[in-house]
Amino acid sequence: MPLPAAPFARIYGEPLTEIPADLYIPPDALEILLDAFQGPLDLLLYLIRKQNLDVLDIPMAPLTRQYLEYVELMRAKNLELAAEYLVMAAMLIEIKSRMLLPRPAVVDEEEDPRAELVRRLLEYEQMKKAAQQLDALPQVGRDVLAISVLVERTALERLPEVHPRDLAEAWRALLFRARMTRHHRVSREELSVREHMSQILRQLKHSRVLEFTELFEPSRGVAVLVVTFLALLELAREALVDVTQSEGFAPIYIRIAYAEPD
Amino acid sequence: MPNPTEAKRIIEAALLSSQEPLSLADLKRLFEDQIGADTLRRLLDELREEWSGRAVELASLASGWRFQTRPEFQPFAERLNPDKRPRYSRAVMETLAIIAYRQPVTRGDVEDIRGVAVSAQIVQTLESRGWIDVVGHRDTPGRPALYATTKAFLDDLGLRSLQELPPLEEIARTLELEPATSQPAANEPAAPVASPGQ
Amino acid sequence: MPNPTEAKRIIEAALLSSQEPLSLADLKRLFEDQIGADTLRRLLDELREEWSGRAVELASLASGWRFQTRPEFQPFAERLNPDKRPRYSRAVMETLAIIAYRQPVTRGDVEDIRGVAVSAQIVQTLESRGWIDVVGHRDTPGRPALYATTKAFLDDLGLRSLQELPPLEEIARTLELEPATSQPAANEPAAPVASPGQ
Repeated sequence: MPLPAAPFARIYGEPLTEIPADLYIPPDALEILLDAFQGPLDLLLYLIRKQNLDVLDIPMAPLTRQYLEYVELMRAKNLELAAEYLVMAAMLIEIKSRMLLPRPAVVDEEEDPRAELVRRLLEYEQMKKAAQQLDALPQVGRDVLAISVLVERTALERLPEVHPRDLAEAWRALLFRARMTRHHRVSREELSVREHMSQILRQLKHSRVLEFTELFEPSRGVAVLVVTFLALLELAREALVDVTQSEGFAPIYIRIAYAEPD
Repeated sequence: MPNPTEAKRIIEAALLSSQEPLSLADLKRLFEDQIGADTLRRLLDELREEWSGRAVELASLASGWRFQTRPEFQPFAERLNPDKRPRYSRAVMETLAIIAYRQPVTRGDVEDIRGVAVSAQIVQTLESRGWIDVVGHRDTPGRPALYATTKAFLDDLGLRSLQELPPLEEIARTLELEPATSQPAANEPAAPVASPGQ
Repeated sequence: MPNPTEAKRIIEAALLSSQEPLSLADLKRLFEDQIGADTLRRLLDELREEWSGRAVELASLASGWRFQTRPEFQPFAERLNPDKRPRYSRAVMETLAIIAYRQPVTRGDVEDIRGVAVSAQIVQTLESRGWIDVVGHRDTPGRPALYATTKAFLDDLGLRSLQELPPLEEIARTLELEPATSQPAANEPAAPVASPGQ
């Protein structure tokens, strides 16, 4: 099965397709060539692919010869030969010699001396192609750029943000510490009353004395009227306001119990 | 040479992906000087117009053009990076909670509930924020100021009225403190009002 | 709570101003959990649609969403920044591929597959890029570190999960060797041998 010729290596980013068909390598190119191979498996794959050989059907004798010629070329050029190349040479020679030995007629296929080499070649070739495919994916920083627009920050003093639930949390912490649930149960209705207590006090702050009816805004509905009335009673109970009436059916006046002297 | 729409898309991408403002000279280089300064300026104006309704704007600065978020986006940016957000101390938050739920109250009331002294600074923090103010004085020795929460407090917390504060009954229930209240509370008057510190 | 259009503008600004992808959880925090995941996803889809004709796109990645330029914009980016973006060497890319497809693996595993020593520098290049990290140690002598790819690796390559990696080429499903018996005969039936890569 002929395999499509793929660029087997890149030199300085350029695909190296000009590898000579035979074993003659121009001396100047040899060093580059050695750099171009990732190792002995890569070199073996090149030799196999160059001759359109099926990895699964490696003729060991010529391949070993070719490989050793390469190694010899490298040695002659005094290139620093990585130990892996020599180990691979030894492995090839071993496989070749074992294949030349007479063997029993029935052979366990596991014992084919080439099997391990083929497994490694195929796995390496698969990963080599995967690496090329990964390299072809658009990469952030190389092929695409992440967007990062400046966040404009004002020079204003940053004030803490408070969420209503933070208040509830604070209250919860108080409860835990003081166990004051009995005295500080606050219902929604009561809260409304207390809100109106504050409002009445604010009104009195401005006018000191208010006529009873001035406190009420019938347009806001009966519920508000009732709550306002309850607020007034509570203010009186807590002695925060004085409620006075000179005689029956006379106007009722609300006065603040104590006013800060101006 | 790209048509005006394409050119605008390229300028947009260049400005969005650049950390620094881009000058007209930079933008010209983008098109290998095939587009003149006048055309570029017109395209930039159009681009700024296109971005006008958004939380990011195209700003023209001394050193060139750049995209930046509008000031209104800042609170959202801070939610994404909350570590930088200042927080109020527990003392401030508890004081605020007591004033919010129990108003009007004096500083003495707050101290009674918290069980510790409340510094003038805490009250002042809340006053200067505009969240509490003095609504009167209690007619007791010393005439202490009565504090209540303001409308600004409601606005800033996104509430329409105090009634929208988290209900406290539920808090008591989640703490399973309810049974402890039932017995002594039974003797109290029906009116669910109890003044603190009395 | 913002209306959908406002929400979309805020999401857009958040994504545009964040260099790292934002997760759904990040976006929820942006709205203080007032907008549900389904609504957010719909808004993100609309946003992606709005950006579809531009040189910048909204990408869905392993750790969330991020705006990035389309690859087609890169020639223009290079005109602005002419310095060549470095490519990783074959050694680095092969090491990365082995870690990506075979993870978790030790440096020794990578060396076995590549047939050469893998320098500490190669591993460090990938680690400092944030693309691989140590996820454990194999319980063998020396307790070698086990490497795996990170989310940043997927993000930076535009992937949502490892399943989106380019599929491995099946070089050969069955391994058939010429019988290795006495003669290099071609007529004998081929004996199947264990599949490669298993």
